[in-house]
Amino acid sequence: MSSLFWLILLPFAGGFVALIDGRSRTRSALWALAGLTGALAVAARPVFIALASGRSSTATLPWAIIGEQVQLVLDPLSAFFLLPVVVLGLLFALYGSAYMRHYHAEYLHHGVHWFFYNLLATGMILVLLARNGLIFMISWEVMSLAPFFLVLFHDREKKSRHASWVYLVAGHLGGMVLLLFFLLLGSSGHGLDFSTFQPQLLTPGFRHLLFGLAFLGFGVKAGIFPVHVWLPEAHPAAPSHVSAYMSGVMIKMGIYGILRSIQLLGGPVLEWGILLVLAGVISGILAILFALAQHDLKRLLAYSSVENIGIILLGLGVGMIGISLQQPVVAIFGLAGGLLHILNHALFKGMLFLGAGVIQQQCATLELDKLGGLKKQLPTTAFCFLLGAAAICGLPPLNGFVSEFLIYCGAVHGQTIGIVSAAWPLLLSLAGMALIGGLATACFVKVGGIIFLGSPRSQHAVQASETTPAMYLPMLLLAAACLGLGLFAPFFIQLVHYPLSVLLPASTTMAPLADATTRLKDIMWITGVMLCLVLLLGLLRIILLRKRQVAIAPTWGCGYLHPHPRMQYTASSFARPVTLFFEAVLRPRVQRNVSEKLIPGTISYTSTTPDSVTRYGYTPLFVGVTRLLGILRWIQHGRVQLYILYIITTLFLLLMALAGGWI
Amino acid sequence: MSFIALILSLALAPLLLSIINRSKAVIAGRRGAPLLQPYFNLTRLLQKGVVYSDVSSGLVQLSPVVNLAVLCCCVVLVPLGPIPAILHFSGDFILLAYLMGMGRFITMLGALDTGSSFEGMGASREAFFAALAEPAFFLTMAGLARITGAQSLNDILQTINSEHWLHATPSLLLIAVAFFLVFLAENARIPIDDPTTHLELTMIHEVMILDHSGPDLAMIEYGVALKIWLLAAIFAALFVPPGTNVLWLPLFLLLMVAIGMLVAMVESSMARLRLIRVPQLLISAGVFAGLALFLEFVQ
Amino acid sequence: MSSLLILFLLIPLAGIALASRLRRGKHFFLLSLAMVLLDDLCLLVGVLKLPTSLPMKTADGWLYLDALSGWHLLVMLLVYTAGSVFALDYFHNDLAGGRLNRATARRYNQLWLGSLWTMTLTLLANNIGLMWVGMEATTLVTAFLISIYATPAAIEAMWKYLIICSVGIAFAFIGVLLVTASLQADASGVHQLFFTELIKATGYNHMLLKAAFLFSLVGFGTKAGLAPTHTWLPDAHSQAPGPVSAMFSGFMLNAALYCIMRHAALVNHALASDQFTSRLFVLFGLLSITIPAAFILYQRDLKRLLAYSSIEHLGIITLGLGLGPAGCFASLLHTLNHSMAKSLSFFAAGRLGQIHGTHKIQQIRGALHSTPLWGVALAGGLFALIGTAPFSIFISEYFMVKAAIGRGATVALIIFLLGISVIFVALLKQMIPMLWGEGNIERQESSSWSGIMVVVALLTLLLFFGIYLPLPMHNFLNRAAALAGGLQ
Amino acid sequence: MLTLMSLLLFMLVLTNLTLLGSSRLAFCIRTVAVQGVVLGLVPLFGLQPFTLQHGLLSLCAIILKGGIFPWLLLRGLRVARVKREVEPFIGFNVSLSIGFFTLIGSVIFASRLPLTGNNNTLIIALAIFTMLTGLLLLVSRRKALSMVLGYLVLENGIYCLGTAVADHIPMVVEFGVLLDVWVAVFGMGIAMYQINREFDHTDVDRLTELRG
Repeated sequence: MSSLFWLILLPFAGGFVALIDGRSRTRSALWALAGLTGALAVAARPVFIALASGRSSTATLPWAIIGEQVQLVLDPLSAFFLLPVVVLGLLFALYGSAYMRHYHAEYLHHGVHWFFYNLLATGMILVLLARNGLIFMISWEVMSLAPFFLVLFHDREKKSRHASWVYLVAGHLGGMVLLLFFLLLGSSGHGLDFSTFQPQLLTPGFRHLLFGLAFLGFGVKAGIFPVHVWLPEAHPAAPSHVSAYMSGVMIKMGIYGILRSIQLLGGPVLEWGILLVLAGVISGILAILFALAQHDLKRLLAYSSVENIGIILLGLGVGMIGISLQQPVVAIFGLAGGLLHILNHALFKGMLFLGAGVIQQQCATLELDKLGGLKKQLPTTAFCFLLGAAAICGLPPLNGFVSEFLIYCGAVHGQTIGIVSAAWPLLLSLAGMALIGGLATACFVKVGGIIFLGSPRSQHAVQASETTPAMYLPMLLLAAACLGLGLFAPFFIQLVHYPLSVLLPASTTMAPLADATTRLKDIMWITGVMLCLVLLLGLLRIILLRKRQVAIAPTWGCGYLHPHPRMQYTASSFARPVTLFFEAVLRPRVQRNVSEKLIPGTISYTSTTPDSVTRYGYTPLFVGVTRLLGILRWIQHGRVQLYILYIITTLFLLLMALAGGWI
Repeated sequence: MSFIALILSLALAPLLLSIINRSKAVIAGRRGAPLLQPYFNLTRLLQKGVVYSDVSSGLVQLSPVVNLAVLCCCVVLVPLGPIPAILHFSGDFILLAYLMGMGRFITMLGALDTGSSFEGMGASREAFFAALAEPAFFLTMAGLARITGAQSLNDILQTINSEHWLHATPSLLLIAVAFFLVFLAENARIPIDDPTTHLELTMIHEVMILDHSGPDLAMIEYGVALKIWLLAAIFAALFVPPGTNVLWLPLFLLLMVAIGMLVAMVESSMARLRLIRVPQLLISAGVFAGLALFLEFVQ
Repeated sequence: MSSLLILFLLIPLAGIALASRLRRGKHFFLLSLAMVLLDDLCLLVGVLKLPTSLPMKTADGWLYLDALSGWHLLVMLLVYTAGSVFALDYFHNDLAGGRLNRATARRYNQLWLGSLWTMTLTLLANNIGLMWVGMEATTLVTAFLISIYATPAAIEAMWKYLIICSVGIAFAFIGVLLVTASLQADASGVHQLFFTELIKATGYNHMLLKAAFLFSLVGFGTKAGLAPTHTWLPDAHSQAPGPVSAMFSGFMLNAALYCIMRHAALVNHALASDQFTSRLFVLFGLLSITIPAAFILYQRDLKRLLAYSSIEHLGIITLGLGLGPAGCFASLLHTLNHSMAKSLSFFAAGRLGQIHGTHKIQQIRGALHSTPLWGVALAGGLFALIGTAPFSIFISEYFMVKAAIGRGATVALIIFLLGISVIFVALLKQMIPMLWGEGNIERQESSSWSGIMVVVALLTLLLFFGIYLPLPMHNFLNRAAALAGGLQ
Repeated sequence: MLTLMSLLLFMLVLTNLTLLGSSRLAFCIRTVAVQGVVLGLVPLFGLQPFTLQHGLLSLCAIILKGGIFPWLLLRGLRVARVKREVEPFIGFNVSLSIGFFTLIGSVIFASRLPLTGNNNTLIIALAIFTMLTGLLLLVSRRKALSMVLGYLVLENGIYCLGTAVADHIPMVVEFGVLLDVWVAVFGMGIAMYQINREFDHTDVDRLTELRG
């Protein structure tokens, strides 16, 4: 039996045993971990082969499911996406095993959780391996269904019940669009096997339609504006390792889907690239703005995921434009940047969510304005979190910078070539990324600063303390990965070599990748110098300050004598300039209570920023549909005579139609 | 050669600062501080001890160090007029921008570390304005890349010549204006910010470093000088003839001085903008750059 | 071998006869279970030979079993078996508590077997009139199953059911008459109005035949719960006891639809095109998909909710009948899947209703915590019903979409997808608070073996067919679909 | 013979109109019984050559519709002690006029029907008329009992139609149909009895507990 089957079987089996043995908190977690470890062990070799040598491993199920031959293929692209699925899946599960001990075991409660956690992993693996429309759709639906139950772990809170509803509605409607996409595509050739699709037979208009469907369907999963609405609901509701897994890994399946569908549709067209860029810019800017305006840490992180998806889309869009205009440099830099950012985001966003989990358990809240000064109580978490914050802002020498740098390079190169049609979207992506980067910096300075620096704003924050190794070890590993990928980018960029060759037309030269490597080498030197300088200056500083008096004094408060933690700058006040400037988009809800009396009493100012799309888009839509359908309800009024009249009328109308020759 | 340029930059950076202050004083009709005043300040600060806030958790110490280290790295990337940069590769200005971003990031965290609302306020404004300045900077760079066809800061600045000025005068002018605005914003000069006062609640950069003292403050001040020097060098290089002929160096340095005077003139001729108006300024900078690119496309 | 068909009719009658001999309440239920199992046995013996031995005839052609009716027989026995097993669990408390006395228990089981008998007759009848007789008989027998507990609401429901369906079926009989009338004088070879003869006969009067189909469509459609003549359905389903409601939507509706299929096949064959029937099927299918959406959105009673979802699924099946052979295939597959999922849901709803003392959605909370078994059952059933993978309904809906695309029925496809989307959203919104959250009754650990068995079995089947469709079944369905299409 | 036939048909029309016009339940029941008898006779004097089976069938029909049903229903009426009024939604005069127009309409309709092979359009017309009358009664009357009557009249109409158009319906089916009708009426009777017990009224339009 091929290793690919084990790859599917082991995590599922682990989860299943966990379900059966679910009464015990420890054992169920262990079973799940065992399954995932097995998956990692099995996956290692094929993934390595695929990424190192570009050879893809195949396996075919001996029997046909529902009339479709099941073929599993692990090509470099799948392998690239599989990497985080298995590795991070295991890391997050390790964290989760400690995180979950917090919650008392109910009847099979933990078992159920771990079962669906592993089911999610299995679903994602299957999605990546499937090469048949129907099989893909089934595994896609499984993958969408599993998190529903994970989000419902705290099902006694109304919030998570609502969140799970929003999540599954979004997921399923997206899935329906995808089903349509595959079946329409299949109607072109014969059968739903990816190999039998014949996009070249399609008219351009139909191909555009199909890509539109795919983009919409996969976009919902990826969380592209304006179909992102499930993320800010689901991520805060789920347990932290699940949020990490969903936001770090699962939403990337949407990106995978988009790439795969472009491949299935026979290569990109300029319009698609432009669409991706536009979607990327819009998602990125709007999402980071909403992130800035949030006060709940996980909700903020969810929005920032949408923003990063935006950056990824920008990269891929730039790449697609490059491909469609036969500009290998633009294409390769863009795609490489996009793909690398997928990996990077998985790393630092995962880490940030894990950190959020620690904070939630230690401080019993994620309200930014109730936290503060945690750097003293949670040194490790603080270190990892701040590192992650720097990385997510794309600052050197961390991994975030590498991917963004590549995307920038692609866009800049696009400026120097003569083609105007390509230039303006590339320019847009350039400016867009710059703005996104700046706002992201603002956002994460706010998060890091308010949570970890200053002095504690609540009692919980004072009493917080670092937890078990099982919880901060994964974070440290991820932190190391962020730093490593950033410092040794020239080597890690080779990861995307073969995935790129899957996406690019066969004729394209890989030379630009070598160019990128050399650039990254230069960057490596500079960042190396920078680190040395930091050490030197630090040393210098220490030498200077030897035997000089170093005084500790209260923060200088402009002469105010009794400073109080409540007087610190809060998250909302930090974000105020931005939220004020973009009020038109954000539409914050403000409750202010300012007394005009001579001796003012308590003065309060609170602002919340719910999602504008939900508020002005979906909610009215749903209400409207409900009202509309409500009209129909008079049919069932309970008078039997009229019921009989329905029968007669129906018959009469039909007979009339027959007589009139309409049917 | 390039290393000499490096030393030169590191050495002369504070001088530019003092030129600005001196010429401001002259314009105001005062004699002003001696040209070497910044060096005196730095040496004095380096000899002092330090005072920390009791809430601070180490970042306050870390931030000046990292900030300075980052800015020193930036110097490596910027050519000094005719003298090429030590290290240059396509897209290095992206690295430059992000290194500065790193510096800003750590400075802001350092500011928040003291837990004082003044620093917090400064950080918040810095973050916002920087976010608006970024696109402008990248657009100007893209514009230059478009015009010159080069992709690294060094090549761009060394290839740009009278031809370009002849063919693309309007767009280059627009870009120059845009870049000058970015220059002012990045260095926290009037009309965006006022470097001279500390205690106003309307400050941005200065208020972030309220709680720094001694060597830390020295590093910060030096960092400020370096930053202004770097950006001025880029700005000046737009106007010097191309090529790597060292004889142009004096001219280039003169240009730097001129820029310092220009800044001084701006600062003494106009007052700080109200904070609400600052974003408009930065956005208009971006618009200028975008306009320049548009002009380039339509050609 | 074909004498087997007579056995199918004899076994329930034997059961009814035996029931009058028994004494203890539980025995009645065991008896009907035994009878149903016997039936299953016959089916299995038949099934082993099915592909070869079908179609089989007996009683000089009066009883007839081909792939189409065979498939429905399979579904029917599945539902009845599940229902009979579940009845043991469902009525256990009522028997113990004395709410269900011996006479009632006997009556219930005799009616249960009686309904089995009538439905078997409907399926096996080769004669167009006899089929009608069987169908009408189901109405009369099942009516009393609704009001087995004579609550006011139950009686009201039964009355409406009786009147509306009788009138509807009466129309269906006009359809039968018109079919005979539409035979020209020179129609050769038709002596006994056997389908086998009618399908071969030539020279119909097309106008009359079409009219006949309209009558039987509306008539049997009333019984099958096609909108807008579905009005009796929610009342009856919500008032009947758990197993009965399961049997209602699990099979009775399909039996009515089966009659329509037969007529449609006849018409298609006579007109040599399925255009006429397809249009009508699509029309009624879409009506039945969209109208329930409104009621599901606003529903406050769990069993009514399920009833409306039955209307929706019958609509889906009808729609499929209008989408050519591929569509018929999807419909028949959907028949099986829906019957399983809906039985499961109704079982769960019935027990939850008993445990909470009401079917009001408002008062059923956190079932997964308070009654794990039935919570899981309801969750499984509903998730299957709203068409999430890997449950089998996802597959049949997939085939449905495929058929629609193949047929180029774009508008129908869009309306279909919109309809099921709305229902998905609404049903999910309704089910989450029922299953999750704080349970509003104290936890119930104990659940009888019969209950567990039914739930596990049905869930397994739903999942199994969700990821695997055995090849023999595939071929068999294809044959049945061809028969339903009527165009060889 | 034909004269007798036309007499029967005339009585059929008469009974229908009476049903539409009369206000007393008991009287309606009797009228329906008469109608049943008349319809039972139609096949005998009608179309097909007389056979034993037809005779038997008619006999059963007559006994059932003329004897058992009225007995059942009158008993139900007595047990239920319902008010003896019909209480229609649509007034008697209106119903009558509607009935009149339906009569004309159905005669015209029947003459247009593409029924080949048999020349008894008049019977068909009256069959349709009877069915429509039944439906009119079903939808326009309040009492459960009168709905049952409506159903019976509908059945009568269909029976009549059957005798007119369908000449190959096997005996078994005919008997099956009769059986079903019988069980149906029986069931409705029981239902009425239960309604009366639970609600102490048989106003069908007040049975609107189940809705939405």
